[in-house]
Formats: sequence, C-alpha cells, structure tokens
Amino acid sequence: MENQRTEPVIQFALLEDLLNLARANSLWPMTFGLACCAIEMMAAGASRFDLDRFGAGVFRPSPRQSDVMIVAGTISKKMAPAIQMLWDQMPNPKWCIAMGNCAISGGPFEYDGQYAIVPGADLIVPVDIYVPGCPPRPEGLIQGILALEDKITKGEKRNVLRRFARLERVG
Amino acid sequence: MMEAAATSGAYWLRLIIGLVIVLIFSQLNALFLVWLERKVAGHIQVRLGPMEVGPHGLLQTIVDGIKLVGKELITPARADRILFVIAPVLVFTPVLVAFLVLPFGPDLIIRDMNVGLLLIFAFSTFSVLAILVGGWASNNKYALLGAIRSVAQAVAYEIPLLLSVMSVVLMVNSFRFSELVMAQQRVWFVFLQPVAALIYFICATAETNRAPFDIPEAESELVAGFHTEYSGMRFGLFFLAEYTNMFIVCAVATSLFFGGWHGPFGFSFKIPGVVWFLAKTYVLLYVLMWFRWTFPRVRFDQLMNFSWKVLIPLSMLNLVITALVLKLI
Amino acid sequence: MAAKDEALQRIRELLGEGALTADPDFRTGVSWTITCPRESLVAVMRIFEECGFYLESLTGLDFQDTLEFVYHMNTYEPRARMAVRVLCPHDGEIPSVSGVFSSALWQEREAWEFFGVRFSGHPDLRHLLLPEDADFHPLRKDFGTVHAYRKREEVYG
Amino acid sequence: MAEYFPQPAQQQIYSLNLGPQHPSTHGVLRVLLTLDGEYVLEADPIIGYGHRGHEKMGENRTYLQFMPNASRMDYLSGLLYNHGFCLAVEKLAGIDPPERAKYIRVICAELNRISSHLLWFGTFLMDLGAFTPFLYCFDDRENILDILDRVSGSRLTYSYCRFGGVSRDVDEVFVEQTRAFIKRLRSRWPDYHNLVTKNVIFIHRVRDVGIIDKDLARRFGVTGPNLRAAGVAFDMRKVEPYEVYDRFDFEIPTGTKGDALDRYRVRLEEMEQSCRIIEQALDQMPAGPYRQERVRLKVKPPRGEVYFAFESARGQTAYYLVSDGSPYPYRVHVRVPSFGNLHCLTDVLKETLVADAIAILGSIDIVVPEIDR
Repeated sequence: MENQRTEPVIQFALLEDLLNLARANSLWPMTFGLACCAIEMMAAGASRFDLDRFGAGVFRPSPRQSDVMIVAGTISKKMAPAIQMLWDQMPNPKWCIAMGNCAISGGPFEYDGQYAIVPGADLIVPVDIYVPGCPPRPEGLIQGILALEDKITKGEKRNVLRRFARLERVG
Repeated sequence: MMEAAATSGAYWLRLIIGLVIVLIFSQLNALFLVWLERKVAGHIQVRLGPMEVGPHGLLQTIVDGIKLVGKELITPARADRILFVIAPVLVFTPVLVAFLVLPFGPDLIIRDMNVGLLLIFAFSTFSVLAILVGGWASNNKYALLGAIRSVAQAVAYEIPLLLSVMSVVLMVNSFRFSELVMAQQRVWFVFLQPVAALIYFICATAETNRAPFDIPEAESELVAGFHTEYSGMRFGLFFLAEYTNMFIVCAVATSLFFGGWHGPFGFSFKIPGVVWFLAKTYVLLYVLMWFRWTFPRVRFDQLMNFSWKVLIPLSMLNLVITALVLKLI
Repeated sequence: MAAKDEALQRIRELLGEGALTADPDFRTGVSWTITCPRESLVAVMRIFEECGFYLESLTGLDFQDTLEFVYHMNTYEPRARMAVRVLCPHDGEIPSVSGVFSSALWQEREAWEFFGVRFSGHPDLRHLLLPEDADFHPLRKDFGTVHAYRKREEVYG
Repeated sequence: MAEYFPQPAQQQIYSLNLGPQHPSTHGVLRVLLTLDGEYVLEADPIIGYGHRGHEKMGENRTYLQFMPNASRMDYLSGLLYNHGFCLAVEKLAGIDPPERAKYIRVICAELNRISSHLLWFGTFLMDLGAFTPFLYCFDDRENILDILDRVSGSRLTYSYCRFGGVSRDVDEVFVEQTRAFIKRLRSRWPDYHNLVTKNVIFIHRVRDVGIIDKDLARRFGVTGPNLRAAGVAFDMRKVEPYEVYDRFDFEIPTGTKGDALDRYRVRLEEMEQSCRIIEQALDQMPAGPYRQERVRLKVKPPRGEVYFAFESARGQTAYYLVSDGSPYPYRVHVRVPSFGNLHCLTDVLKETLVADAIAILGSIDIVVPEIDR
C-alpha cells in the first residue's frame, strides 16, 4: 500500500529507463583536480587506460556541462566553499565520486588537531561512489565509474549498451 | 525551371521534403562527425576512443545527445534571459539554410539559386552574431572574452575568405553552385587556383573556430569560451552547430575547388556524383580534425597579424592576378 | 668564493666576530651561522643582497621562552649557504626585509600567519596559505597536538 | 543594457578570477588578474587551496611516520622528495647506507625526474592548446611508472627510500626494463621534435615570452630549470653533490635568455642528462646489501639541526630538520622550489596577454600542493 501511494500518476518508466541508460553511458567528468589523485585521474583519461572507451572521457572544463564531479584529492578548508559552489553550478542530474582516501575521510592528513582540511567530501557534497586508495590506481577509478554507471541504471544487468554486459550474457 | 513550377504544389512539396531531409541529415551528420572526431583523436593519440556503446562506440554520440536532452537547463541568475535562450537557436538556424543550396549531386540541390554562394556566406556571419549574443547574455567574463575574440576573428577572416572565393567566381562568372561545379568537369580549380584554395581552407578553419584558431573557446584560457554558462541541450546545439559548420565549409570547399560531384579529370568511374561529393567533403573534414589534434593554438594577436598582414594582401594579389590573366586570355 | 668571503667580511665589520659561527664540515648544511639582533637584520640582508645572495628560505621555531626566525641565504656557489638567526619574543615585531628581497613578501606573510609575529614595514601582510578569516597561528607549539614544547637551550644548549 | 557599461571609458579595467577551478591552473591555484582588454595589468596569485599542514604534522609524529608526507608534497616527483627526506634524516642521525642502495636510489630518483618532466611537457603543451603531446607523454610516462611500481609498489606517492637503504632490492628485470625504457625514450625524441620543437606555431607562442632573467630570479629565489634557463648553471647535484652524483659524468643544460622556449629546451635536455646518469649508474651498480640492518625503525637522532638541500624536478628543495634528541622531530620545514617560482609571476605576468599568461604559468612548472604544503 505504501508503495502504491508514492507512485506517480503518469508512468514514464520506459522513457526514464532510456534516459538513465543514456546518462550512465555518457558521464562527462569535470576537469577538476585537487592534489595527487588528479594525476591518476589524468592517467585514467590518457592513452593506456582511456576513459573515453566508456564515454566518460569528455573532460569538460565548465561545471555547467559536466555530469560527474570527481573530487580527486585533499579538500582544504579554503577550497571547500569553492567545491560547494562548483557542485551547485552543475546541472541536474549530477553525481559525485570521492576519489582517494583524502576525499573519503581525510586520509593520511586527518589527526587530532588538524586545522587545514575537511575530512571527507561527503561533509560538503553528496557522494555516490567512493574509490579508496592513496592515490587509487587508474583501474580503480575506472571501476568506480563503472560502478556509478550500474548505480544509475539500477543494476549491472540493465546496462544493456555496455559491451561487458553483452559479453557476459553470451558467456 | 524553378520559376515556372513556383506556383504548383509540387514545388512546395519538394521544398518541404527537402527541408525535412536536410534537418535529419544535418543532425545525423553532426552526430556522426562528433563520433568521427573522437575516434580520429583516439587513434592519433594511441588509444581507442569510444568503444563500449554500440559497435566501436557508434552509438556514443546518440547516447550523449539523449543525455543532454535530459539535463537541467540552467539560466544564470544575472544573465539576459531572452538573449540567453535565443542564442543557441540563432546559431543553428542559419546553418540549416546553407544546406538548401549545397550541390550534393547533379540533381541533388534543393534550391539552385543564382546567388547560392552569397547566401551561404551571408548566413555564416549569422553564427558569429549568435556567439556574440550568447557570450554577452551569459554575463560571464570568460564567455564575454570568448565572444569578443570570436567577433574580431570573424571580421578578420571573412575578408580573405571572400576574396579567395571571388577569384573562383571571376573565372566562372557566376554565384550559382551548379555552374561553379560544372566548370570543373575537366580540371578542378584547386589546380588553377592553389593559392586561393589554401587561403580558403585556412580561413575556413578560423571561421569554424577550429584549432589552431580555436581561441574563442580556448579551453586552457577561457574555460569553455562563449558557451561556458550553457548547459544541457543548449550547449548541445552550439556543439552540433560547430560540427555542421565544419561540414558546410568543407562542402563549399569541395564544390569550389575540388570539383563538387565530379571525379578527378572527368573520370567518374561510374560512381554516383553524391558519393564523390561526400567522399571529398569527408576527406577535408578529416584534414580539419588532423589539424586540431596536431597544432598548438595560436595567440590572439598572431592570429590577427596573420590575417591582416599575410592573408588579405595575398588573397588581394591573387584576385588581381586572376583578373589580369582572365583579361589577357 | 668571492661573494661569500666579501659578505662575511662586511658582516664581521658590522656585527663583530662573536656573531659568527663556522661549520667547516658543512654538517648542518650551512657554512656560517650569523646570530643577528633584530635591529641590524635589514642591514645584514642588504649586505647579502649586494653580494649576490638570494633568500632561500625563511622559517621560524617556537620555543617556550622565545621565537627564533632562521633566514637561509645562498648564492650560486658551492657550500655558500649561511643562516641568519634572529630571536624574537612571542609578542614582538621583526623588521621586514621585503624591501631588500622580493621573495620575502610571501615568506613573511607565511611566517606571520604561522607564528603570529608581525613584520613591521611589510606592505601587504595578508593571509597567504590559510583562509582569510583564520585567527590562529598553527605552527605555534601551543596550537594543536605537538610532541614536545621545549625551552631553547634544551635543543641548542 | 546600459547598466552593464555605464561609463565605457572608465570601465575598461576589470578583474578576472583564474581558478581555483580552471583547466590550466594545475590544481587549485587562483590567480587574480587585473585586465585591460586582454592585457594583464596585475597578477596576484592566491595560494593555500591545497594547504594540508605538513609542517604541523611533522611535529607530532616520528621521522618514519612523516615519510609518506614527503612524497605527497610534490606528488609528481615524489621519489625525489622521499629520497631527500631520507638523506636529511640520515645526515642528522649519522646513518650511512650501503653503496648498492645509493645507486638504486639515484636510478629511481632520476627515473622519477624524467617522469615529472614528461608530465610537465604534456601539460605545458596542453596549456598551449595542443592535446596530442600530452597523451604521448603519458604513454611514455606509464613505462616509468611500471618500473617504479614493480620495485616500490606504488605508482605515484613512493616511500621507497628508507633510512639506511631502500625498502626492497632490485633484480635483473629492473635493470633490463630501465635500459629498454631509455632506449625507447631516445627513439621518441625525433617524434617530439617533429611534433613540437619544430612547430612554427609553438615557437611563436613561446619565444621571448615570460622572460625570467638572472636578476629577477635572484630577487624571488627562483631555482631549478627556470633559473638554469636564465643562464645560471646552478644544480644541487653539481654544486653540493649528495649521494653518489659526483661519480657521474653529466652536464647542466643552461639557456641564455630565460624565456619560455629556453625553459622548454632546458627541461628536454635535462631528461637526456638524466638518461645518461641512469645508464652510468646501471653500469656501476655494485652488488651487496640494499639496506643497513642496524637502523631502528624509530630513528633517534642526536640534538641539533640539519638543512639538507637537494635538486627536485622543479628546483632546489631543502628539508630543515631540528631534533631535540627524541624520536619526534622538533620542527620540520621544507623549502619548496615552486614557492619562489610562482611568486616571481607577480612581476613576470605584468603587461602580457592572457594567452601568454597561461603559457608562462605552464612553462614554469608548478605543483600547487607543494607550494601550499
């Protein structure tokens, strides 16, 4: 009963699924690095790892045109308001990946009496995916992005456009 | 021929069908070009480019388009609302007009006007206006800087562009595309007018804001240039217009200098004209992409100097020599 | 070696022999240490400037009884580095050397916000690394967690 | 629309906020530009967006616990910082690592220097608008990361050097891989020169742009390749040879004018010199232990201080350690080269174009978290 009441009057299930599928397979990250992890983010976009294969290699410099914010590095207290502003400038729907231990919990820089950093991106913006590591390897970031895709399509099996999914179904 | 049929229903039908085809073709073509660009860039840069969505990522740009449609459209609080909304529409409409006169094949011209060439250049200035409006209305310093740069660049490069085209027009004595192409049945004008062709191609690169002349949207300087504040499909329209513009300048180059629908030196190898035309256009498009992924960006004052001090005198000289030679023959 | 010897000679004339300590083995990475009273700091720095030195690093040390600022000077010669050490009470002021070396402009801003000692004569003493509204001096030993807070002679005595 | 420009003649000067999120500020730098049209009248770099309090952290942990911080300051040349910190502590505590360890450290440090310069090369060209060299450099850089990854277990933030040696010994595969990499890198130079150095647009963009001359460099304490481009052959590896650098035959490349083109050439030549050092070190590397067994994990240096300067990829870097005789340092201060290199921009950026300002910012090679510490 509870479920029925919250359902919308008009069902856009198919359209919504299609949109989610499109969104999942075209995640444009923002060109936005904070510290060490930014280099691994660049490496993930570069030749060997090539995020562009998954349609996530279009690094947009403007927050207005990006879908996912990869918080790559330590968030200092001075930087935190800028990150919040960038997040607010991004158009909906938008996602956030906290890349590296610093963005997850302050990482190696968090201790009693630390005055300079914000321990965790989730304190200032809603985070969808956490990618641990100091810094995470590019493979880790790629897995994080794939996990975000699965989250958007509400399940790995439903991301029918991805070649991995097709291969798995055959095999 | 057209004038006789003007009153009949067949004429209108033909125009409407043509418009629909143009709309669909231009959109699909732009999407395909974006995909091509990403693949070309990928292969130049020892990587693969889009691979996962569709075979070799063919569906990638369609998926991108659907996603852009589903994005929130943000109008900045201090923007000039009306102009801000109009600009993306303004940038795309003139692009469509150009398709009406492009000679895809001997029978594949929607409207073979006697001022076809002029029409294209008249409307191409429109996109500069749209960029200016968009950059101005965003109320963002980066966008405004990009818009200003774009206007200055367009003013500087429109002149040598038209001068180089004029030398071809002098040889044919017509602005009509079909006549321009027919004149190249035996010899393409690129062999008779190599300087004009070169100048045209350089200016066309600048006109479409492509690297190395991409200073209006110079990513490392002006964030995203004039479309910094645009989100969702409004940004998508700017993006599609850029690629459609590229197609148009290359198509014009094909019909002016590379023989349009003709094969080389009168041999068509039984291949339809439209295939020749598109093939040549895509080769030129590939060259444009090749430029982009090879060259660094020029500086603003260098760009201006190059146009005013090199290209304009050179194209002027070329025009005078053409006129003299034509007079002597 | 000319620049180093010339500077040494002139500082010896200014401050007297007692202010100089040599480290011939270069064990601490500094060839000469100059203990300088606050009021002659600018004069010493001017000598260094005229002899072709540059201000390599400016940092402070916090002790229970005093603050100490260390200016590392270097020139483009082997083993030429010299340290100028200035003592300053916790609520004192130090003359700014930004008029002599431009690099001191930022380094003094940093030292000010970290140690809370004003540099008199600095044209633009704003926060450098900390947020603009920061009202603490993090490198003072009474701020945050530190392992030890000692008197000066416990470390250097 | 009149309210936008009420008095056109007086409104021509405006300020532009470059960063902290901007594609070419290399992290979180913010530069406040005062512009007249496209000309920069004043530039005020505002730093501190990456401030993590490294120096404060040094005061409440042991020397070994501070080691990971060392490589996270300048993450592009993390091993060099790690190496320098180990050398500083060893000097303070009087530890002498075995010969083999010294050679391993030098080889890895120089590999790291090359990878740092390669990344600079890529990002500099990206600032100039060329995207492809960036990916070529990353492609080459991955090979270095493979080698270092294999011996140290980390791709970016190494803690490979330990007090009295290195954490693990290297094997034959390491030597082979390193030699193969040097061969590969040398075969790539013609590509880079064809793509970039001989490119007319590139040369016009960087020649006579952002001149940092000797005098300006001295006033602001500019060091490293930026200083050498101005014609001063000042390199800690030659001037105050540490580790085993005095046993190798290498040159210090210098420029003449100190413009962006000189800085570009100096860095390219430095990569080649690093290759020479690595080759000689590989040839001379002795067998033997790779670490001193007697070093305690909790190093306890005697009372005193040390100021240890070394050459990182960006210039002269120094650790200033003060010990009170306990296993915890009393004070850790780091002299970072990018600090001075960035500060001199307040002078250099004056009366340049915005496009040039970006090119200069790219050419001096800064790492913002290193400046902010």
